[in-house]
Amino acid sequence: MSYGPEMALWLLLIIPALAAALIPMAGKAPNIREAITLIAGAALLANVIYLVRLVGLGERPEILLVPFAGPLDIKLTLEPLGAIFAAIASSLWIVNSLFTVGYMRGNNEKNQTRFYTYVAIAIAAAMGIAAAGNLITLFVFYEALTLSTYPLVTHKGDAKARRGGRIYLGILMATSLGLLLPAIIGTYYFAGTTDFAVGGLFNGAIGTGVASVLLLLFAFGIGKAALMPVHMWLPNAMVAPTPVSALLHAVAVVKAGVFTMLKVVLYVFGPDLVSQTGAGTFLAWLAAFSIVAASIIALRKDNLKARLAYSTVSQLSYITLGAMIAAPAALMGGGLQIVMHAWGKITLFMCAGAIYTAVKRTEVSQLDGLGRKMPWVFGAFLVGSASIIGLPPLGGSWPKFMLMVGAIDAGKAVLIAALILSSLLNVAYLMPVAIRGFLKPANDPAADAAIVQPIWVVIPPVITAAGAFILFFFAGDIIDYLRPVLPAGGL
Amino acid sequence: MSDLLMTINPGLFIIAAGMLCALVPLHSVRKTVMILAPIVAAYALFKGYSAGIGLAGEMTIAGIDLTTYRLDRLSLIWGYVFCFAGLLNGIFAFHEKAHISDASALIYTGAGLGAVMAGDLLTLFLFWELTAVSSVFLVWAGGPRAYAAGLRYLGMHVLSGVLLLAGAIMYQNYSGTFFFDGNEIGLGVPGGWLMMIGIGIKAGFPLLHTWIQDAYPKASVTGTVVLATFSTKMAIYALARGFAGEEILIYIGAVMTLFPVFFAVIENDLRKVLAYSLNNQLGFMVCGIGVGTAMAMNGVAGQVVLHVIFKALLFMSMGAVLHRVGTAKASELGGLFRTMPWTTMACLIGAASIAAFPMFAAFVTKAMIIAAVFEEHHYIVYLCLLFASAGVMEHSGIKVPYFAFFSHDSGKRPKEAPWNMLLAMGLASLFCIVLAWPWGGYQMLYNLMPMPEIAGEYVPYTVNHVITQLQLLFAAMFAFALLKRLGVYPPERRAQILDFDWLWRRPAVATLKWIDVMGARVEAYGGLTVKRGWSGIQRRLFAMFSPAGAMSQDAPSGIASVLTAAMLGLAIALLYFVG
Amino acid sequence: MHKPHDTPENLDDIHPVSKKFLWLANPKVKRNFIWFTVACLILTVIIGYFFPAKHPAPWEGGLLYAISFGVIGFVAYSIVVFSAWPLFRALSRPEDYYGEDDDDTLSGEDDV
Amino acid sequence: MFSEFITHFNYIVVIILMMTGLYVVFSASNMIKKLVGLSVFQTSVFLLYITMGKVTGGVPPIIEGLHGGDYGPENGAGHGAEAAGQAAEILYSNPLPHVLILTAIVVGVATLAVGLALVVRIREVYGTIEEVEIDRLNYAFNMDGVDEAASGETP
Amino acid sequence: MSTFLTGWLSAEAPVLIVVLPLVMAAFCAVMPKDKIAWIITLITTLICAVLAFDIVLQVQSAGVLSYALGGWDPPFGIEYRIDGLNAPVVLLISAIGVICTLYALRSTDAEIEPKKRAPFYAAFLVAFAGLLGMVVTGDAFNVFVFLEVSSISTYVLVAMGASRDRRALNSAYNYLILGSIGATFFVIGVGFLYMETGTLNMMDMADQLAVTADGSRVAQLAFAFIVVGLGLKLAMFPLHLWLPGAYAYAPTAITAFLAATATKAALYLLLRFVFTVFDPSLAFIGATLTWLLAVLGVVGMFVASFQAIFQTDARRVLAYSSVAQIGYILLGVGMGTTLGVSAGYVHLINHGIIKGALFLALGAFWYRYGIKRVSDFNGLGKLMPWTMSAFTIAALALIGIPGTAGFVSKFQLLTAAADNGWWWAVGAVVVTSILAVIYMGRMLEAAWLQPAPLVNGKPVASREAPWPMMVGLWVLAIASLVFGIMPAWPLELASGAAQVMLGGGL
Amino acid sequence: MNSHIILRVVGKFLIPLIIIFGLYVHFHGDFGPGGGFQAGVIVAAGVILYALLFGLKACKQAVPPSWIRIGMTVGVLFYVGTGLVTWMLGGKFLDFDVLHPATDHPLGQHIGIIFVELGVLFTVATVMVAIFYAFGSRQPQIMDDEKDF
Repeated sequence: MSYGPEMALWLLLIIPALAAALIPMAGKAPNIREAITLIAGAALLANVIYLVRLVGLGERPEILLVPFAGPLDIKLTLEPLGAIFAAIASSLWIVNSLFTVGYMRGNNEKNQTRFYTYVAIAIAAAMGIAAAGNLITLFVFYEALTLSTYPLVTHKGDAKARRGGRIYLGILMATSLGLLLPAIIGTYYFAGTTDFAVGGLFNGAIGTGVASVLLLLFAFGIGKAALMPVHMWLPNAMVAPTPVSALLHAVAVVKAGVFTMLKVVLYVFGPDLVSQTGAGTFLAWLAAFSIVAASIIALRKDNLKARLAYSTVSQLSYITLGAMIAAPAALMGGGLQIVMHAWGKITLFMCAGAIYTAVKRTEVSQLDGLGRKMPWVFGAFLVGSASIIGLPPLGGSWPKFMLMVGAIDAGKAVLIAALILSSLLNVAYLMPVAIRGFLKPANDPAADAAIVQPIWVVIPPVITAAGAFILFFFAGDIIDYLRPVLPAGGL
Repeated sequence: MSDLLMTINPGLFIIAAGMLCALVPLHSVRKTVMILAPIVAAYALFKGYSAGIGLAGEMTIAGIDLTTYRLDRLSLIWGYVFCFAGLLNGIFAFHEKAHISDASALIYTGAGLGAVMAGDLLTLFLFWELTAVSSVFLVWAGGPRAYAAGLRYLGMHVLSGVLLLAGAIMYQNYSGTFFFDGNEIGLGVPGGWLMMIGIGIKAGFPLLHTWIQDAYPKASVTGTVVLATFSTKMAIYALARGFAGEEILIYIGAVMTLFPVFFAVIENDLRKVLAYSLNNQLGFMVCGIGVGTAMAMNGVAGQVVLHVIFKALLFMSMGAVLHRVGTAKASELGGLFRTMPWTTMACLIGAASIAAFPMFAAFVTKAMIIAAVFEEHHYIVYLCLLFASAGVMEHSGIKVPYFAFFSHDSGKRPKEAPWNMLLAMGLASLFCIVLAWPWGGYQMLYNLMPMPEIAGEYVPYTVNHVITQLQLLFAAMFAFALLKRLGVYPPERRAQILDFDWLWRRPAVATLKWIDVMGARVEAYGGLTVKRGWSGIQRRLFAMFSPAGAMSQDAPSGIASVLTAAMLGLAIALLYFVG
Repeated sequence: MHKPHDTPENLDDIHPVSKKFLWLANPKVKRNFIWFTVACLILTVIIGYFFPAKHPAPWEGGLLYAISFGVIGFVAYSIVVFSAWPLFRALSRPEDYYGEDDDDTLSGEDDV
Repeated sequence: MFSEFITHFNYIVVIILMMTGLYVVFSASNMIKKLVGLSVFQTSVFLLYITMGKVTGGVPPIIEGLHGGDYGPENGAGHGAEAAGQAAEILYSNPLPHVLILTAIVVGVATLAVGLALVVRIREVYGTIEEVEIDRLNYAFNMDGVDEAASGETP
Repeated sequence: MSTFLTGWLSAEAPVLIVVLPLVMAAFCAVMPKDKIAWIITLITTLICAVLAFDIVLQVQSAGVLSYALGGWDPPFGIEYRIDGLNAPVVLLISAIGVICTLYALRSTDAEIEPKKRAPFYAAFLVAFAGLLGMVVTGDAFNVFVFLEVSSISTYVLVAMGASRDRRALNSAYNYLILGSIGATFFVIGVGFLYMETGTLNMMDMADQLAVTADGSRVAQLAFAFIVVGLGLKLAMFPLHLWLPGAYAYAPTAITAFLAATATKAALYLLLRFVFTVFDPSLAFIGATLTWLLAVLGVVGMFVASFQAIFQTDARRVLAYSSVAQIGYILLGVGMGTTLGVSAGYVHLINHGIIKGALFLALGAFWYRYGIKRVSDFNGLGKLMPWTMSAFTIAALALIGIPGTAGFVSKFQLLTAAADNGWWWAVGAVVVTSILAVIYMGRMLEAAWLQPAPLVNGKPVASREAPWPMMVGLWVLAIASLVFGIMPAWPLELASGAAQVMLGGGL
Repeated sequence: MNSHIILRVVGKFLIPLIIIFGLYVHFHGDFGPGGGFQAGVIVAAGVILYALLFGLKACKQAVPPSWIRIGMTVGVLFYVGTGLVTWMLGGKFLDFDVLHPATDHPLGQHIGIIFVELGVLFTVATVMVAIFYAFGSRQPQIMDDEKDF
């Protein structure tokens, strides 16, 4: 089998899976183990780039992974949205691997081999989600992702980690099995297929009432999207080591959730149907509420990672909001937010990890004056914050813009208030972190004198911060890339 | 200069220079860049305008048509003055070895320039937010005490930006374009109000003004000078471009001219006094825009030019004081003219300019605005403006120089300001006088104005005008002297003067804290309730299903067989009734 | 407290340019400054009376017009200064009123 | 009514036996008694089967002519085929239920044997054959586990 | 005919598969050395498995295998009849038999006194033969005989766990009482059917019932007795009370064998009677399906899942889980639609595999470390990584994680429920799956995430299960994976079974 | 023991008769009521009677438990062996018709039944005795336990 679209699609799963298989074998030799991770990351990225290009040319590579019976076929089909998701997950895997090296060694974490292994598995699952050709495939990889990240969340293994892990697993499994699966079955029942198709599957097979019910099932069933009542797993998952939080809870897991949400709206219901349903409107409002409420909660958190977690909840709801507004521009905003938020938030998490590695501090109030000792880290944090807030010229400003456009296009201009309020709240809870590091006098200057920053916890956040900046200028390309999957209209 | 370069928004040059500054570690290189960049940009503007570039830099990003560069008479005047302000800052801050400040000041300058050169609302928004992002570092350059003020500043500006954006998008949704043109935009279009409020935040509309007095006095010495120039003038430009002739602006402007006067008189921090005075001056401009006649717009444009210069001059002088003494509080100062004569001179010129003494800067333009208001028969507003003029005389014209440099001797003997500051002040002073010089001076300003031919119709230096203006000012000075002599002039006391921001710094924060506390309580209580409920459920479940529970004790076979029989009965009954 | 400094005895500290203007610190000068303003005021009224404006104010011509700006200036100024007393009483607070120099952990929220 | 009682006499006996057996199983705590009840219960089923094998007016299904005879082809021609032929003339009872019940009896005996063996073993290890007692002992044993678990691991 | 055995073996396979273990059981009983008995058992079960596989292939190509015992043609003689409905069960039983025998080599070391081992294998073979017999036979009374043959030997086998835990005796006694009642009910039902139809051959019965049964009280009564009797054998809620004890205290190999096969064989019989002997389109059958099987199935799912959650003994957890899983199967069957029945059937197969693997793994834990309780699982993932991995796979399959066999059958079940409009059933399946996450998750979490306890301050040495245990365990674990990833074969078998049941396949 | 003397004497007479009767029942089973089951029980009854009269120990000497085991096996083997023979003769399992070439008279059936029933006889008889032995042997242990309680 020569290298071609199909092979590349296979490799999408095989490369990380192979890495996951090889890493335990190299468990005794950390350097080899990490080299494997990095090489696999590079190979995967190259592969993804090839596929992204291919998809950009209008091709939709497709393979039948496992010939199940009928609707249960596990098959992969890459389309632009998935290509984008695969691209960010694979690219950030590399950066995060570098960071992981610095973090894990810097903190002398135990069970590092297990850690790398499960990260590789999680990446494989994320790739599967990205390329899922139908709801069943999506569901399969979705569950795989949940399970493979569970050991990562509970990596520390103490009572707190287990409790967090239990909530993590409990909520994600309960929602996916309890709501998502019935929704998929309902979809299959009504549409007769679960294969994704641009414009939706139902073709008028269901009325808005049934569609509303299904949409609600999906929205809450996709627990990874952390819409407000089912968001509790996310803060609890923050017991994980920071690289996990960074990669999985800024990129892979949560983005898998919102990616699924977007896919469901785009390919299962079709934006038209969503915008006609009452549930769509309700969910849009709920997402708006999530955005604001999570921001307010974030404001109250002194623990840096908890604050970031709630910030993530808030930011993810942007995507849900975009999906539920279902106007072309709003969907585009959602798609962009997946990319931009990933780069922004991973920066923040890595900075939090870098700070923890250097000084073992976790609370925002302990960071006074630290910025002067760790200018690069805090600088990166500042840039990441600005991107999350949505300040130009950083990537994060585009999705907000698109969402506003979409909301107004859809005649839901009032929702803009939530976006505006959220921007302000973002300033209020993110900016102080970096700024007090630079401005406020140090709490304990003596302790700060002997800070050791491993190089590999400093460089990755700087890279991603730069990425968040650079992406601002490439938003147009991403938008053009995504345009084929969106309905015509809007911008 | 190639045609291509000419079609690039010159703000980008300065931004690029700013980024260069951020990267270059060499002090001297940075400073050179800081001085050269505005000159280059001004040259680009000049060449571009000479070449007749109207709209340029069109591009399409993500399906949105952008016009990144618009060079017409209205934007040109703002462009020149922004370049000049950048230059002034370059000189004034020459001594300062601050990496971040240099870069952010330049980027801020560039963003301001870019904003006024923006041809569409989206470009405007981008630069608009960029000014916020870059300028906040200048505030924070003021040190730890500027921390919170900087955050508030940033919050306000982000709010301003997103409101503008939201309005712009609504406007786009309505009109199909982001093109920024006053003929089509106004309060009547969807999003018009949002845009105006967004702009109004930056322009310091009443109730939305507090960030100015909050952040500027806390910014660094050099930062304040830059800050005072761009954000607010950019907003004035946006108003002039988009909302000229909206009547409500007249009244907003009138209120803006009035209320700062009262605050300024009781404020102790002289830089804060200047911030209030800035607000008051903006009121004149807003008022002029509200009138919207050609004369008014000319007056506004001219006022902007001059205001940038004299306000910079005043802030520079206060900056020099702060730089040398370490405080700018009136109660701590006094008698500084003994050691800082040149600074004193500059401050006096600035004071005279802002108070609109004949032959000094604001005399011409302020009169134009007032006359325009008068001609449109807004007599009450006219009186307000006159009242405000007297007020200006009070706080900027007399209070600032008097308490800083004269008054009683504080015993402080600071050194004269560094040469570069003096140079910058001198330059500004020169322009303050030149641009109001009756013989050939103010005509230069007229030539810059949006409608020079109409501007020419207004002759400022009539005997009557000069006399009445002098009369007003002397009357004010007389009142000052009299009140001082009678001892009813309020002494300068250190205090925190409440402003509207009290609303969100005190009750709002208190409410938030209350919500926080209540939230914590509710959380605790709710958590406890949930915990209790959950453990209750668990206990019940446990009592039912655990090995010790009712359901799963090892049932004796007798019970099980009874169950079996019961099942049989059930089955038979079912079949009996169904079959 | 300030008395010693008002007399130029420590000339070493004084800037050379300022030495020529030290008279400004003279209490007499300060006290008599009011007469200078009175003189100027009277002068402007007189001149103004003979050079009426092209666009007169709503209140018509004559002396009333000639002194109107002076009146406005004086009254406005006085109002502003007198209003300072009640305003100051109403609005002034201790300098650390907002307590921003305190390092409290909730500062993130204070800055909304 | 009475005639029904007479014609269904066997069934009534079956029901009485069945109920008796089941009642003993339900109520007895003594394990032996319970097994006895079980046996009675099973016996009722045997009776039920035999009852249904009865054909009114039928004779035992034994082919008279062949009794004790030799196996010569000329004599025994009808063993199978003849039996079928004769069935048309002579009314036999149905032998099949009897055969079945023979098996069932064996099964019942085996069950009883195993049951008794179990009871013996139970008597050895528990020291009692009262089910109530044994459940109490087991419950105490289970409870030990529960108590330990309650402190450690119940969710 | 696609078969790989010689013609004769193929032709006689249906009876050989029953007779062989019976004969060998007799041999085993007299063997002086337990190892020889074991070898005999292993060879016998292996041969049976081969035969079973051959039978499945034959059935797939020929449709129905009918074997007239003693040359007496049905309906007069006893007929062994194998079609799409029972062939997979035959295969399941014999395959699990092989695995459990292999497993027993080491597990009996620890559980059975040496002199009792030969009888143990004999009893095992008898139970094995009984289960196979009750599945292959087409004669209703013969079913009863084999049912009792397997049951009685099972009582003995369960009681053999007494050397480990005396409660085994009590459990065996309970099982005996209830099992006998169930079997007696069944035989009463068969008696009534005989009264109604005058035949004992099931196919013949079906023909006769089709003519007369509609509305016949006797047939209804027979149906009620049969359903309740078999319900007891298959541990239908609330007739499951014998099950937890029997599973928890029997020797480990036997627990695995019983869990994987005994209830499944009884379930098969229920399907056979409900769908092929009776006509499922009759009103009273439909009502029974809906109101008895489905409803009790769902109630059982909930109650048993909750019970599983609170158990401390790992085997009891799995035992209650079995009751819950049987609820799934009954729910699928209770739908009465092709989709539902085939979903129930495929879950029957899958659950046999999964539960077998789980119990084998539990036995291995006990064998190595004496672990019985969930709270003692701490660190097992480190101590017995391979065993624990297999256990994990099976546990995930039990929960119904995608990519495992459990998911396939649950998905089928959900689809069927949705198709039937039974959304409440969808909800019930889903919620109980979550409960399954809880009770299995407890074990997995303890095993993988808790540190292993220290003994006298020293870490415990890692000791994997011996290979005979491991082989069977992994075969089942891999099977549950393979059937999850490539479920075509089990689904095909299930649809074949559904065809027999509902497609007029008589 | 002495009080059992009459019983023992009578028993000594009866036991052979019982066994012979058992065999009669068995072989008569071909033509009339009777057969291996009944015969087996009767034979076992004889053995049990012996045990009751002369004690378990003596009985175990007369009919050793090892015989019992073997007897069970042999019984099953007889049964299945018949089936095997039918197989070997080309018929179906337990298809007795192939045991004798006669086609007009079911002689094969007779032969088959006799052997099958013989197997049943062995098995039933030995199982009954086995059960008896099993329970009989227990007694002392229970007595011991009784003292403890």
